[in-house]
Amino acid sequence: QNDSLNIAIPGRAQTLDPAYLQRVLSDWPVMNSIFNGLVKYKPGTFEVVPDLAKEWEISEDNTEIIFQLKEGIEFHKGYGEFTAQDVKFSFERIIAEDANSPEAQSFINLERVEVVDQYTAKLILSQPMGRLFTSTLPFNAGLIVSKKAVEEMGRDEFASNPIGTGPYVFEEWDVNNNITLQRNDSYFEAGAEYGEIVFMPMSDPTSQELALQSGEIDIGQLTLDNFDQISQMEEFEAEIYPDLAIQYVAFNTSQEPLNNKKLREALRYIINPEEILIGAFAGKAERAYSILLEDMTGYWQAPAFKLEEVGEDYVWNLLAEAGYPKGEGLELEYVTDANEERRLIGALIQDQLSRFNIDLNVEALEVGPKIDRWQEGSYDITYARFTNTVDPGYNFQWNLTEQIGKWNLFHWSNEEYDKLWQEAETTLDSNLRAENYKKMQQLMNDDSIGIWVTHGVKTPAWTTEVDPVFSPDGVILPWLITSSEK
Amino acid sequence: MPDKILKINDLAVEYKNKGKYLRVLEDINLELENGEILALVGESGSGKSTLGKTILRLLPDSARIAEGSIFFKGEDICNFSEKKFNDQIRGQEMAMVIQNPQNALNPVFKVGTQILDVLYFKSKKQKSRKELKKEAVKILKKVGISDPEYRFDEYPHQFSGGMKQRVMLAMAFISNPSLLIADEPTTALDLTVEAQILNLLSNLVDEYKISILYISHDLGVVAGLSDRIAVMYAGKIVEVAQTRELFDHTNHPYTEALLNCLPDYQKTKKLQTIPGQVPDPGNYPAGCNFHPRCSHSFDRCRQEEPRLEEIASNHYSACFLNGL
Amino acid sequence: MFIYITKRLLWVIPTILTVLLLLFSLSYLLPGDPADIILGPRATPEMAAELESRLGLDKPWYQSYLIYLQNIIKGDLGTSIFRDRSVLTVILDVLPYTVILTLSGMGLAVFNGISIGLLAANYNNSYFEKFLTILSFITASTPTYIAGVLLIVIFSVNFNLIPSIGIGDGGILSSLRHLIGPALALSVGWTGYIARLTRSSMLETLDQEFIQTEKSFGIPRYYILYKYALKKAIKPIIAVIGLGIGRLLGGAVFVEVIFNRPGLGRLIVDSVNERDLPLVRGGVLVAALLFVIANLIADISYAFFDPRIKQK
Amino acid sequence: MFKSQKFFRFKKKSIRVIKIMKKDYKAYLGGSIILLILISAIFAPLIAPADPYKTKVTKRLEGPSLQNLLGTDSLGRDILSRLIYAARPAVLVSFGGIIISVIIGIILGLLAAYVGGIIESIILFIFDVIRAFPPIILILVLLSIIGPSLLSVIVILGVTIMPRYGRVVRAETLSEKEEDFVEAARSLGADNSRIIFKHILPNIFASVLVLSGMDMASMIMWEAGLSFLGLGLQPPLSSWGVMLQESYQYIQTAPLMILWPALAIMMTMLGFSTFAESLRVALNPKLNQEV
Amino acid sequence: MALVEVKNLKKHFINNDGLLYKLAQKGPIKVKAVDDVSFKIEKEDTLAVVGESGCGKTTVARSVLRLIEPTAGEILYKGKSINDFNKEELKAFRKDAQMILQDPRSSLNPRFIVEEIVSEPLYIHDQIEDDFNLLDRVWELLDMVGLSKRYSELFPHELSGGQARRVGIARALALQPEFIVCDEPTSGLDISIMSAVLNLMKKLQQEYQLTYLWISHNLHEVRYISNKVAVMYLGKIVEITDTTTIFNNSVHPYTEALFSSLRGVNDDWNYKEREIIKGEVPSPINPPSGCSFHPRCKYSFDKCKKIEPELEAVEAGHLAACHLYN
Ligand SMILES: Nc1ncnc2c1ncn2[C@@H]1O[C@H](COP(=O)(O)OP(=O)(O)OP(=O)(O)O)[C@@H](O)[C@H]1O
Ligand SMILES: Nc1ncnc2c1ncn2[C@@H]1O[C@H](COP(=O)(O)OP(=O)(O)OP(=O)(O)O)[C@@H](O)[C@H]1O
Ligand SMILES: [Mg+2]
Ligand SMILES: [Mg+2]
Repeated sequence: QNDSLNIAIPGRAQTLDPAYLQRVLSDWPVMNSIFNGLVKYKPGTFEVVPDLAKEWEISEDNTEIIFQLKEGIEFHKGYGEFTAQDVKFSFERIIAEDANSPEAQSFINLERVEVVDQYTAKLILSQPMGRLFTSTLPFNAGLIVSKKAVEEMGRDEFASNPIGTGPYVFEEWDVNNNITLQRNDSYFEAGAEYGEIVFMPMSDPTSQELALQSGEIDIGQLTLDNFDQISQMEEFEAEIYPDLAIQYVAFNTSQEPLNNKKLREALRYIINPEEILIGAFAGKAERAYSILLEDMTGYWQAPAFKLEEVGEDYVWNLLAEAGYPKGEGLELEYVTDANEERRLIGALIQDQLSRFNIDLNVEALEVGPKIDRWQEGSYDITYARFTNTVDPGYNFQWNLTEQIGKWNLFHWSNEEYDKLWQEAETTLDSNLRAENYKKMQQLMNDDSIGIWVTHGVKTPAWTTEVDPVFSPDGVILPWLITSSEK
Repeated sequence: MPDKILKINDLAVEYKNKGKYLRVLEDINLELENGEILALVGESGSGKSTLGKTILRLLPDSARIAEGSIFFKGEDICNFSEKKFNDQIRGQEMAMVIQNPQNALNPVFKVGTQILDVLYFKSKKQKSRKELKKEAVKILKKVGISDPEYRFDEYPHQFSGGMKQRVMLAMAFISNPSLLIADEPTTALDLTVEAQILNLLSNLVDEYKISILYISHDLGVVAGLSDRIAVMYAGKIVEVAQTRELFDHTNHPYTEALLNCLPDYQKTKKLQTIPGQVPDPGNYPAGCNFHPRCSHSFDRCRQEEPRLEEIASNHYSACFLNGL
Repeated sequence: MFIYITKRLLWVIPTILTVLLLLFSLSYLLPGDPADIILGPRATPEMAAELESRLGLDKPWYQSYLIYLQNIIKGDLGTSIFRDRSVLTVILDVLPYTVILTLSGMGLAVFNGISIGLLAANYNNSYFEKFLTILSFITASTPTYIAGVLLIVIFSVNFNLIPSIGIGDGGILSSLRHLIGPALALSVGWTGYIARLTRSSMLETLDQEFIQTEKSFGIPRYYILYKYALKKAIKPIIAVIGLGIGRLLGGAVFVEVIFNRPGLGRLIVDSVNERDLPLVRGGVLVAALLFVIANLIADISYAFFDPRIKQK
Repeated sequence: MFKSQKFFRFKKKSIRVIKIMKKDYKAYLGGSIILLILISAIFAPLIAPADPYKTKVTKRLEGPSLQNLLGTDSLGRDILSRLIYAARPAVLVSFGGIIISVIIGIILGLLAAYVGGIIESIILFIFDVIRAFPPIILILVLLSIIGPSLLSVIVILGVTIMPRYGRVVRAETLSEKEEDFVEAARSLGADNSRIIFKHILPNIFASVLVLSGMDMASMIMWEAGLSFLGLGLQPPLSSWGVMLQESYQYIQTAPLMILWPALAIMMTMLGFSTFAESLRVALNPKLNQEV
Repeated sequence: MALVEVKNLKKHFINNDGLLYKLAQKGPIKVKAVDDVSFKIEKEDTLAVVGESGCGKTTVARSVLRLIEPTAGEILYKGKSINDFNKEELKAFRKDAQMILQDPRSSLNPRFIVEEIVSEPLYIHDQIEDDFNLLDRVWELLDMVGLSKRYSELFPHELSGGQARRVGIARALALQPEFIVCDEPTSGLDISIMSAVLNLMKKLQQEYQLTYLWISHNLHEVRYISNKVAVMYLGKIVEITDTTTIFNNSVHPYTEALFSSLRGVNDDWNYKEREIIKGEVPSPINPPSGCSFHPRCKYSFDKCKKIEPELEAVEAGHLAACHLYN
């Protein structure tokens, strides 16, 4: 039967309970097919449009939001009609004391949800929340679960037996970690075309590529190097999307020798991200100049720091000023993951530094030890990729002082940065927010704490028999896939 | 064909060793009458086992027959194909009891299985193993194994050396060959057990009327058993005669030396030895192989090889002294 | 025989207990704070605390060890951190795939290896034998991951003959098609090893005196080769097969990774990387048990081929 | 020292072994491969046509050319040079690992066989526990604990393989101890150390040597396998396994690239195992006549 | 004073396969390899021990040289118990008393060349001044046993059985011992070589005043070499006396059977009519009750089945263990 679609996801899904999403790349496309939120991103954009909510009103002081809900929407598998009770339940379970939900941060200022009537819910905030409509409600934290189902099954069971209102109904999660979904025939909007979707975890892009070619899957990712070759084939189509994430080189500013700003400035010229883009991304990824994508609120483009532009002597001078006239005697510790791409980047940076007589000891560690080292701060340089959301507040939080010893890989503390972030968090004024984020980026740039390398790319590819739709960062929207034959 | 069951003409056998062929048997001429026990004696390494194995084609791949022919019941069996030889000769017309009883039975099969397989292939797969079992049990009893039905299901390691030897003999007699080659069947056994086995053997031969080529290095042992004795030295047969004739009118100096150095319990004087050493194959001296150790040797012995000649009726010897 | 088996069994118990202790101490030995690795940057302190109590990191080690042992005796291997299911069911889910893969890979290796070995022994000292010997050396020198990659490059990418990954859609035919590549890859190295072993063992056996006896009584060559000699020669091969099966049940990691198949080995590797400690412990325990059992069975069947032990 | 009778005997025996191996095609095959690898490892800087660490991203993934005989990898590094340099970790891992396991194995094995009793049980027990883990899993877990580096790979591989030697040494010592010639030596008044070092060890050593030849092959395999799983050596050190892993994603774009490290691994394993086999025959005074 | 005196020697091998095995088998399997054996050897005497395979001859030999610890009994060498020897005394004893092992080849280390084998005792007892004299000494020893210099370079497997045997003898002679235990030194040898070995041993005995404990089952040889004979059956001595007496006036039925299987080429002998002895050798694990020979003895009567006969004097210097004579 042609009525079934196989889609590769980059790893085993961890949980299907939206309140506990762990790995965006694998969990999110599945959840997104099963659940709806009050609002959603309009397909193909990051614009927020109604979903389960018909409309909403925001109070003057930005602390009360009243949602009018659509009527007559049924949960899957006979779990009853969707009402304001479910909204209250879905959000309050996240902020409950004993919930331990990683999304608590997303609803940080939510006090409670009031059920006004069956089809009206009111969110009451203690302070205005900047990211509520940008990343909280349209993303996983905002997905509505069936109160009845969660209460009946309990949290653990629900994680592998999700009940939502979405276009697809959860069917099975098998040994091979394949997740099978069936079309929801009584979906409140136009139903999906394909009757069944199977999400298959394939951690290795090469495997996905091979699987695509052998017909095992219909939609998957390509390796960057084969992108051109395969996308030119008749049977396949492919596209490159910029990722939301940010990949960067981080300098440890808290210890010798990189607590020396001059040295960091020199390194910014020596390390050439363009070469990384070619060597590790086959030239397919774009250079990043900010944590944010170009069209996002608060984007500020950092200078490129090109060696060609200033000339080698300028860098030698910087080195000399930093106390390493010939670069010699400088030995730096570089910590990275064991995975192959990261090792390549390590080797590349190593070679780049060696042109200035700087020794770089590359230590490719397993995740565990790597995170240990990160948190201890026992390294000089590292390379990291952080998943981002549409809301800048989320993306900028890792560089706060309080994150030192956790996820602040620069081990960098700046009071002003912290203040600006806090201010932006509690306003809905997007101009103010944009202003603050720009300032924060300048602060980082002034201190030369690292180099933004790229946002990375997603390279979805599909057989010409299907016609998929993706979000702007290249995440598949399964229920919108159509068959291209018809 | 009348009485001759086996006739070997000018046989020469070579082993390949370090890329070279070494001749270990040369000029072997031997006949065996129907119903006769011929003993083949000689020092270790003189080629006795090789001769026995040559007849039954049991030589390793590294060996080859360089010259000569072997006639069995008038047919040249050297020309038989491997399959024909296996189907018609081995286990049918001829069988061999190999040198070392300790290792003569396959340790991982029941003794019974091994006996039955012999019978099964002897019957050309016509009879079922069940029918054959009766026959086997009967003969096991005959060779003096008590409780054969029970013993049938035991493994070789549960048998003593003497019993294994009996099983081997039983297998030999079961396959009812016209010619049995027994290669030192008693060397590894005690005196008393050896005597038992020889007693058994001579009684069975009487009953089954078969010819035996009995290989041994002990003249004393074969004295009472054989009809005729062939003495080998360094790959050649040096003397053949009727048993009593050989002892009473020893002709060849080697046979004489051998008999001399037999420690005889009736004598206690200093023992005779043969000076020098058995030459290695490939290193045989020119002329008569025995001349370096022979007290009678003269010039001719160093140059020519003596041939086996009849010196009295049915008494052959290869020595130039006879021509003098 | 009975005593022999009991003795072997009793010897296993302390081994397994020690394995358990080692596994238990993993949570103290593995570097990195489990909470961080497992939960990632999105973790809250409450989650970390909950996780620590789930991993027993909040009690003194001997207390947790005792609890751990008690649970194991009850058959409770704990709950996987990521899969929200009991470790036992997670393992039991993948186990059939591992078993099928191991058995078919080993089966292929045994069949091919013994055939090559027998042929080589049969045609000893010929050029054909030299060819077979070199062949078995080469196959023995091909690690599974290389065999797997080459199989994929040649048969999946270039000729598209066999599927490269996965386990198929559950139908028998498709499952079999998906088994070809992995089983072949798995079998290559063992084929060469078994072939070499068979050859030398057969040659040694064929050199023994009882073979002469059998020959001299007119037992046909094929019968000597395949019944008499093989049974004697097979002993060391059995041991190797047992060892191989035992090793592969938990150790077919490469093939499982390359061909993207579920399996015990891969499960363990994944869970080590994810620091899913209950799953690591459970998986390694099962792998160790399987290894011990496979070896035990090999030992017993080994005894079956040696009447001396059999009769004890 | 070179004039002593002992040295003459040693020389005589060695010449004998060499003579026998000279007639064995396996010795040539294995010997030349091992030699090639040793030369590559020792003289890598002299032989390698380019700097193996020198990146040039504009020249990535090129096929064989006069400049880069085997082509370039994804960072534009010369594959041939990397292949040659990678012989170093291969040699270090195989020899280092084997030395560790042989030494520990012999000590424990002899101890078990000679002391017996509770010590023997404990030693056997250690062996059993180590063997109860599938090796790849054991190596993996240990590596996660210690952290990957050349040294830890060597030590872990050594320890993982060690029980094989311990068991072989123990078993052979036990049977060797019962041999007549050992009894003869004892009746001549030889003490334990003489019996162990002059009689038992030399007789066992051949099997240990041969076994280690084969295990050196598997060490290389394990190291490469670990690197293939991303747990082997640290950059810039590259091993054949690392290269294998790096080229895996280019099997379609540049299939030749994966072939080179694969061949290197297979060849090395072939070399060690054929040489070990040939040595096995040559070292056994009883087996070596036919050759 | 006798050179060697063995008093009530017992050696029981216990086949002990661990605790479990014991439980299941209701006790370990005991092999009474040697069960209460006593004899004396005077200086320059040769005592021959004869008997079937497995009757315990080698075990006696090994006990006499303290290669195994006896289960019970005492062995005196020059009047001192060898089991009480301290380290130096033991080393001196090892120098004085040598053994020629039963299996010529396996008693030679397969990885040693002859030179190493023969010189080993010299190394052990520090009798080497320099390496090149050593080789002369090795050649001298080889020469004594009739082997040329060439053999010093060979490996054991390159030697014939007779040559290997002689190497073993050369090694035993290297330290100029007083007492040699010869365990079937001629088994497996060709007749002419066997004669040579026997001549050699006799010559050496005369030249160096050696004392032999000579184990054999070849009666021809025993007659030639020894002046006293002990006959063993299933771990016990059943008859012991002078060589001439035993060949002419043996009393024990087993001795009789054994010696009647002896024949020379000139005896009128026909195997068809001779059945020497019935039955198989019983196992030492489950020896028969009473006299262990009774199941095969043609004279056996009731008492034999129940009571074990003691070794008692039949006449002066002639002991036998048989109810027929006591
Ligand atoms: N497979 C073989 N390859 C090479 N030479 C061999 C082989 N078998 C035997 N020989 C040599 O052939 C010669 C004759 O050996 P054979 O076994 O026939 O002697 P034999 O008279 O039976 O001796 P024994 O009494 O010791 O059994 C010996 O010198 C022996 O070394
Ligand atoms: N180490 C041992 N462990 C157990 N049983 C033994 C041991 N050594 C010998 N025996 C047993 O003791 C008995 C006597 O053995 P021994 O070797 O002394 O016999 P033998 O008279 O020398 O025989 P042969 O003439 O065959 O050499 C035999 O039953 C043998 O199986
Ligand atoms: Mg022979
Ligand atoms: Mg003995």
